[in-house]
Amino acid sequence: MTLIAIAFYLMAAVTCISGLLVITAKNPVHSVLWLILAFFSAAGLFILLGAEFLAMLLVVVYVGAVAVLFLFVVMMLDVDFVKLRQGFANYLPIGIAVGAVLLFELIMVSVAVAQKGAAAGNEPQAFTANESNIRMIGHALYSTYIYLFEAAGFVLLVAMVGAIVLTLRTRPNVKRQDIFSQVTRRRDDAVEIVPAKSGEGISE
Amino acid sequence: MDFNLALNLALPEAILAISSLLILVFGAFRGDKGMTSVSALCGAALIGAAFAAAFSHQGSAFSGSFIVDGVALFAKVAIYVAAVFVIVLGQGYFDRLGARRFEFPIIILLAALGMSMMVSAGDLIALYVGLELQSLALYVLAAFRRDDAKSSEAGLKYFVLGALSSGLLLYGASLIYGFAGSMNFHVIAETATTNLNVGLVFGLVFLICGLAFKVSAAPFHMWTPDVYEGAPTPVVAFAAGAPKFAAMVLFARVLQTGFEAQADQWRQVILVLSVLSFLVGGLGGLMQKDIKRLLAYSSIANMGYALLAVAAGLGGIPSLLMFFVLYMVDTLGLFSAQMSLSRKGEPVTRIDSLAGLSKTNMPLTIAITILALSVLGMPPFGGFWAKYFVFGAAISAGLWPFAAAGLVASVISAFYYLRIIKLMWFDASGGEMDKSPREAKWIAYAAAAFSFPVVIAFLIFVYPLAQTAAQGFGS
Amino acid sequence: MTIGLVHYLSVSAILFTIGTLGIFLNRRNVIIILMSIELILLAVNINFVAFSSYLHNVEGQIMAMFVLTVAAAEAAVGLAILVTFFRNRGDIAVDDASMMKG
Amino acid sequence: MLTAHVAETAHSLAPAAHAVLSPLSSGMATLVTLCVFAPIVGAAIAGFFGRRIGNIPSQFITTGLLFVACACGWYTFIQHTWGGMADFTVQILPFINIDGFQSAWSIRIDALSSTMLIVVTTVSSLVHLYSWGYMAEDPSRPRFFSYLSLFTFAMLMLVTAADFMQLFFGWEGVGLASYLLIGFWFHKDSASSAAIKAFVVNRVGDFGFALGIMTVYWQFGTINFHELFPMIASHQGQTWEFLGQTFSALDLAAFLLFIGAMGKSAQFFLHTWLPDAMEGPTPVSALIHAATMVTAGVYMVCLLSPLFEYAPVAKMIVAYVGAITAIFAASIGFTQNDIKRVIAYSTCSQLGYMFFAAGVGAYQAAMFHLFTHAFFKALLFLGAGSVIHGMHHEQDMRKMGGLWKYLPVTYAVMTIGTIAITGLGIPFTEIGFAGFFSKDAIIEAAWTQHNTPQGMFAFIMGIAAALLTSFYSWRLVAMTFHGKKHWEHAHDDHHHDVPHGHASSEPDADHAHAHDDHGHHGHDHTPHESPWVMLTPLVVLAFGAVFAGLIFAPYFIGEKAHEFWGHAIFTGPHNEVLHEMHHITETWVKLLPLIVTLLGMALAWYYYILRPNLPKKMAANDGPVYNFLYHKWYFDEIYQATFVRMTKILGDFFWKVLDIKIIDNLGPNGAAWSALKSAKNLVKTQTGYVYHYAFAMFLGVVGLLTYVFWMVR
Amino acid sequence: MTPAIPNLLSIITFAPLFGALVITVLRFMARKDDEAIIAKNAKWISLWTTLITLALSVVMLAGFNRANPGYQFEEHYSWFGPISYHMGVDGISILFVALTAFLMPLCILASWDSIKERIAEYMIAFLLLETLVIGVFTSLDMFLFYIFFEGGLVPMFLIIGIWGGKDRIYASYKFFLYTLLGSVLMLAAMLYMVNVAGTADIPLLTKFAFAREVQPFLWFAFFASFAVKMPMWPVHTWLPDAHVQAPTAGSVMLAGILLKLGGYGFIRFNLPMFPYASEMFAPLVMALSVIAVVVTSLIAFRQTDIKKLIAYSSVAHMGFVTMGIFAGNKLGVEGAVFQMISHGLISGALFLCVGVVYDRWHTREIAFYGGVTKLMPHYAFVFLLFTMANVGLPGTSGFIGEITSLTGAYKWGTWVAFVATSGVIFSAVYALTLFKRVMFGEVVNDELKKYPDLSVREIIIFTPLIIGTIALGIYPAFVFNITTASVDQVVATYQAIIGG
Repeated sequence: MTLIAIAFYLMAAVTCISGLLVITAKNPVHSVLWLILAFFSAAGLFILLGAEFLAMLLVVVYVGAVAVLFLFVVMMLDVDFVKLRQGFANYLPIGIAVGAVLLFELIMVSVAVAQKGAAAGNEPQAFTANESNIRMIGHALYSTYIYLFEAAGFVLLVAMVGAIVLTLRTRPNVKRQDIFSQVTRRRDDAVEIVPAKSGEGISE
Repeated sequence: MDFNLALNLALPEAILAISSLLILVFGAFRGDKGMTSVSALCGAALIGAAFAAAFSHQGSAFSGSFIVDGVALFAKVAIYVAAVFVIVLGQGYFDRLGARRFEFPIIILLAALGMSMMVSAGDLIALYVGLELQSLALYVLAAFRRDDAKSSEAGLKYFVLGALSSGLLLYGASLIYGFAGSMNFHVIAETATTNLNVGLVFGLVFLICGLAFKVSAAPFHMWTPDVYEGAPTPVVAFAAGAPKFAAMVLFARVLQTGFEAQADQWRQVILVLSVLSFLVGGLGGLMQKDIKRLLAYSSIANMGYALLAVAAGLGGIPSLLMFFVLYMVDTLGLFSAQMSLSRKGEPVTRIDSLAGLSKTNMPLTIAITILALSVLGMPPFGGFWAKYFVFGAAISAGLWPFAAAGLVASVISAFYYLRIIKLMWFDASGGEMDKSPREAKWIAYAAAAFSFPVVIAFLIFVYPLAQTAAQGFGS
Repeated sequence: MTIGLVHYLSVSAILFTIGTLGIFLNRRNVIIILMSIELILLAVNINFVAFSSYLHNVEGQIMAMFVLTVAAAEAAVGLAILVTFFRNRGDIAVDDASMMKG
Repeated sequence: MLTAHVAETAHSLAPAAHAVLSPLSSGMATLVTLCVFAPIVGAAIAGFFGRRIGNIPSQFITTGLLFVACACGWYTFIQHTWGGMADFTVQILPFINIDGFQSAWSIRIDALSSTMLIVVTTVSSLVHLYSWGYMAEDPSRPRFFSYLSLFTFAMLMLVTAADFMQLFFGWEGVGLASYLLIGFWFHKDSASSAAIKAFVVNRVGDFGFALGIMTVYWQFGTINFHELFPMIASHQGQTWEFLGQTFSALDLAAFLLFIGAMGKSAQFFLHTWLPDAMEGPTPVSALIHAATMVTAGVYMVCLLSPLFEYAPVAKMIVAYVGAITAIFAASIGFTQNDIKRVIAYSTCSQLGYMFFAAGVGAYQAAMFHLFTHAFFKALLFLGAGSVIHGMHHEQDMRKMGGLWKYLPVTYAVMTIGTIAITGLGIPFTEIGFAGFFSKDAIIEAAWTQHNTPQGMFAFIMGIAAALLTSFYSWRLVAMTFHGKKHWEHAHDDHHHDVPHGHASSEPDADHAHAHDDHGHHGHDHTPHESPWVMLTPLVVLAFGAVFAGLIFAPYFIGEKAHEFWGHAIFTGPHNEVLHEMHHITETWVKLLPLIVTLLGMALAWYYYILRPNLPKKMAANDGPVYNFLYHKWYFDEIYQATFVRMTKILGDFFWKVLDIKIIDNLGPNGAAWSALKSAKNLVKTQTGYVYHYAFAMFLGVVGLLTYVFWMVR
Repeated sequence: MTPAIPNLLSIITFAPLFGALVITVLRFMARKDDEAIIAKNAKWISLWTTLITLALSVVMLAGFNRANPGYQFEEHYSWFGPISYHMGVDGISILFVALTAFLMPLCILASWDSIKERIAEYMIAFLLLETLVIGVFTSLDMFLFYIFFEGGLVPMFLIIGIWGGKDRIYASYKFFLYTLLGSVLMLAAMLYMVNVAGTADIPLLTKFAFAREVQPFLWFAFFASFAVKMPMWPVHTWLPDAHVQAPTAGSVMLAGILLKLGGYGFIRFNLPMFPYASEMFAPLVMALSVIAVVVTSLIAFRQTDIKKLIAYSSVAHMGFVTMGIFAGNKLGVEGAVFQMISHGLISGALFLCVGVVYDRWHTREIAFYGGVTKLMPHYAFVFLLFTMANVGLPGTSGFIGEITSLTGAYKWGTWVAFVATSGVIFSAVYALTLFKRVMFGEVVNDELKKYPDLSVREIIIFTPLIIGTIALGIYPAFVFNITTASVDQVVATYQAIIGG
């Protein structure tokens, strides 16, 4: 039990601190790295809760794809990182104050939910060999939640189409090989026969 | 689960989903030149879906996450029809910009899909996924003119704040789930009736905040003016109506189905939002110089009124439906009117540019006058009936001080609609306008004609429909 | 001492607060805002998973999965918008995004 | 004096079935209808078609119709007095018919109205005729004659009214005609101001009158005289809430109605319009502001004698007001220099007589004085008009003098008029001029009540006023017709050296305008006698002034009075005035009026014929008493400083402060301002910065959470 | 009784709308350069339309059964929900319909030459206004009433704003927002009523006894709307502005008809539907009425603008109306109705009088004029007549309304009658002063000599008004005979309820 407690506190602390550092780091690249750390430690928390599949997903999808995407964009957009810190302090006191109120309320509510909610008195889900986490999720996902699963696909589709629409641009001055047009090229497209009078030439 | 029945119920969504995929492929092959035919196909798909919805059965499927009832069907038909008009508008709009993009109608289609998921959502997951499908599509649409600084700024703001709001919504959903032990509205309702707890109410408040963002209710409205100003006009015409309708139905469904027992609590919250909204909307519009920003504030105010119908509870549902149909026509008409105005190739965005329109373009002046009077709430125009329904609902529910306050606030907003009319009719002309694009012009005319006089006959047929649709809602 | 549901929820609450603070305390860089959003979603996910675990109910984890999916999609769209914004303005400072106001 | 015994006064007032006829149902009905409506026909023809048909036809038609009316009036009077004709009412058309508020256009014929019929039609027709000459040079004669006829119609409607509404119609109708006629020369500012003043002051009276009518209506549920009068006795002693106070019901009603009479008859406090009304053409003054309209108040009090008889307090007020007016107006009269103003104040004073007569219960005497006064006052005014006409529109008596040679006929009739008004006659006989009968009757009537304070007061004031009347009347004759000719050198100078003090009007400057308009004969300044069209009416009226008293005294106040008045005048159970005044034992009471009259005459003779410089010196002395009287007790100044100024100040205050500053600025403009202000502040929060927006959302969430937290807790 | 023409009321109500549509169609069909022809057509079509409407309303008056206190010429079709298309007139409303129909042709004629631009639009706005105003009086459904009631704001807003004077924008906004603010509260009350009573039908609502506790709220909501419309002090300040800026015919409509909507509303809604509240609030109304009578009369006295003066006098005259209505007795209510009809004629005529000189010299400053009588004797006669009618001279219709409503008010409270009656003094002061300053005196301004006396068209406009004013002044029974039955019923019901 104490081992779990130590693990929890460790990972919780890392999650929170790295979360804090995400928003306070001077350099966005560092922020991304802190974000990755936060995800990692959160994944650890997931494992403590018995959600191995999600923990894995978090690491694979988030760290592997999303965080890297962030990193990529940060590096790609050539921005001046030096000015970053300015103005942070101006709103800090009021931000902290309102944040403290929010935090207080959230924790109060968390306590209330934990004590009075449906899960009150429950132990965390145990690891069982015959009904593994991934199997449970898979089963639910492809039966009960098939509709939502499909819908999530459309969410991704929209994201894809959207990202393409917004960022893909054909640059007119860059030459690319267009095999389709090469192959489908006909004679009429290339050659134009113009009757020309002698001595006048062809006007454009 | 009878899969056939489920597919039957989800036929409109299925039509939209499958056709969106097919059209996407088609479009990808045809390229941007094929935008017209893509638009036509999307329009056809939407109309097909609308018919499917109009004649659909009712019931629920997919273990309760997909509910098909009268309200959902009513909303779906309205949303699909609005989407068709927006596609037509967008076609002309991007045509004239010389920036045809075949993705536009498809994203509209997907947004419509998201909205129909929203109105049919039976649990928190469906709610979230539908909402996100719709939101993501709209974020993209808002930034759709990617070469336009305003458009991308609009997209950015919309996205950032929208993401924050879905964070809030999710946090609320998690609290509710944690407390009730289920995502399904009906199960939540069972827990909620027996166990009133601050946790549940907190979750609900978070959820309300997230949804309030989508309907641009104050104080979650701040994105609205900026996004309306920056986003391409057809997108705004869409975003001002359909998604808000969907979100409002969702509002009603969550509150009525899941939290009827907490009505005393959420009614207070909704009323606060409502009052703030119509105050902000009424006052904010006074200072505006941009037509679209003005309409944004107008929309904020109108959402305040609509929230009154939500606060009115079950009795307010038919009113809500009627309100949105009438309101969507008005906004669609106003944005089309704005789109049909340009001077020397530059679109007219400033209100002042409308000056003296009555001397140069009488038909459009009349149309805008009718539409402005309608949103102002002048009888017998459509907008009056919209207000009649929501305020009537509020008063029936005993919320008469709020209704009275809303009506008084509507007088404040009358000021800026009057300014439009004043500029067009009383002031000297600012010069000839360009020839109006056909589709925008005719949609504006049609909306005006609907606001008056078609609405007189329309109400006879649709009000009973709305009433029937609302029967059994939330049970 | 046993680690209960409240502990997880508290972590989530802290993370959530940090995320929201990050959105409006940050004055310079839009990317940080996007990361703050990711933090919020992470907080939510912790909640869902914790509840799911304590409720012995897989629904929460399914939800968390959808959240992850959507978060990824959001990140994609968000970054895409950010890129167009950058292309138009040459900067991604938050203060720049104030052409429209009033 | 009159020794005839007056028959027992009928105390009960149970009217015989009062015939109500339709206009065409009998010859008599048609006749009176014709009598009343002939003038309005003339007015309409002259008014609408005057320009078309020309001056002479307009004059001819209106005057002709007036003579027709006059003939009808006399015929009616004769039939009523001697022909044994019963009282009747002709009902023409329903007027107002709501609930008990029933009124009809009708012509009520009884002793009162038939007396008034002849007074009005006779004087009016004579004035019409007179105006042929007097207005001969005026370019808008059709308009003038139209107004005159209109007035006559309104006056006839007034006197023949069978209910309060028609009475009020006539009441205000004559006010309108008076307004039009005073302002006839509308280009003169003083004329139009005087017209407004007349109308407005009359309106003040009408304000009371209207309230009185309402009081009567809600007390009795009717406004019809024939229904009302029998009910009054039974309401005796009842109280009535008015303005939060409890009053004796009948006293209140009578008093309110009397306010109307005060306005119309220019009684003290509401008299200021009458002298100014002299801005109108002189025939107008004769007709309206001497003989007829101003007597409407007296007529009304007499008509309402059934009410006043049961309203002792109101009656007392009538007596006091009348007595004060009599002495007050007379006191002003003897310092004025404008010939018409002198007569105007004289009128005012005589009206005071009539009122205190009514106030002490001698309604018959009041009516009698009204009747005789109509003749001699019209005569005096028309005579003055003749003088003015002869003097080329000079009205200042100081510019006259020695005119008797130039205007012999005028002189003669004016002297007759003066004798009549001063009431010369031989006591203890029935020989005397008209005023002798009527005025002495009034003074005697007052004496009969000398055991009451108001009776004694009225008696003393009556005597004093008689002295003054005699003095100023003879002063007028003396200044105008005798002494040095002041007109030979002075006439070109239009700016008379009258000390100015009139705040409301400046007659002198405006006379100049009058001259301009009538200046066709500027080359000939010798006074000339007036043409026969003007003199004929004078002679006729002089006849009346001499014989009216002699002939009619027995009917009005003498032995035939009861029979003559019938039910028209009601005297209460304890009212024996008419009876008592014939049994006055004190000889000195009967002699006193004559003595003071002769004294006044002698004084006038002394001051204005024998020692003409003395008054001038007194005037030049500028003594306080002189000034006080000369400035008409400063009434105009006080009214100007209070009511007129207050109206202006309040008007400006309500407009500029209340309406604009307070209502508008707090109301619509203030609301608009604060809306814009808050809109401005609101829009300031819309900074365009995402983090501000996010912060707002954040605040919203926290706020709502806290609110809910607090609510659920 | 079956009316001779089926759906007569609807025909009367919508005939002007039809005329407006014809003009619209012609306008859009015509070529751009046909301005003159469009204008000419518009004028004649609107004149004929209004004349036909007038003829139809005469037919209606002829077929009206005076003995029947209820609604006649009823039409009833259900619309949706609780709302129906229910039309009908009783002895009170029929007169207002007739008044509207009577004034409209005069308005059209008055605008014949004085409106120079956008004539077709002008005529359309007027015809629209006529439909809406008649609709207010004929509708027997609360919401139908509201539609017409509110709808009237729009054409009037345009009329003031487009064809008005130089401060027309401020005036039109003030007019619109002021009245709108009043009527939204009424809408709230209506929504409540329809919710409680389950019907929007006015005759049914009149019989529906609203709870005593809610009556004050409902009463006040309706009061807010009608008081602004009347307008009562202190919510009258829009009126002077609106009147001054409106074109002549606009002022005529405003003063002649639109102000009457308020009084009509009081009689139709406040008094019968909320009797307890009416009784409770009567002191308030009375106080405001007498303040209006005295204060606005005094203000009128100080005006330098002819139209403003007349506008303020309208406020004062409307004070008599509210006073009469809330006196709650027959005399008061009948007097109020009569006063409204009469004021419709008189104030309309007075504004037309102002229009006559404004058309000629384009100023309404009193100081500009003087001595006009000499130059324009016919005009002087007309102006004098209506000034006197405004003053309430017996023999004109103005008197009847004042004396009857005052007498009614006397019963309610003598203070009210006392103070209000003093208003007749003030009205004489300002009206005669105005007349004097404009019409009397020497002709100082040579400008004034430039234009002739009344034209034939102007005489045609004034003649019916003169006849109407005098005829009603001499034979008011014409009005009372029609109103009696209906007013008696209203008053009797009211008295029975508050008495018992």
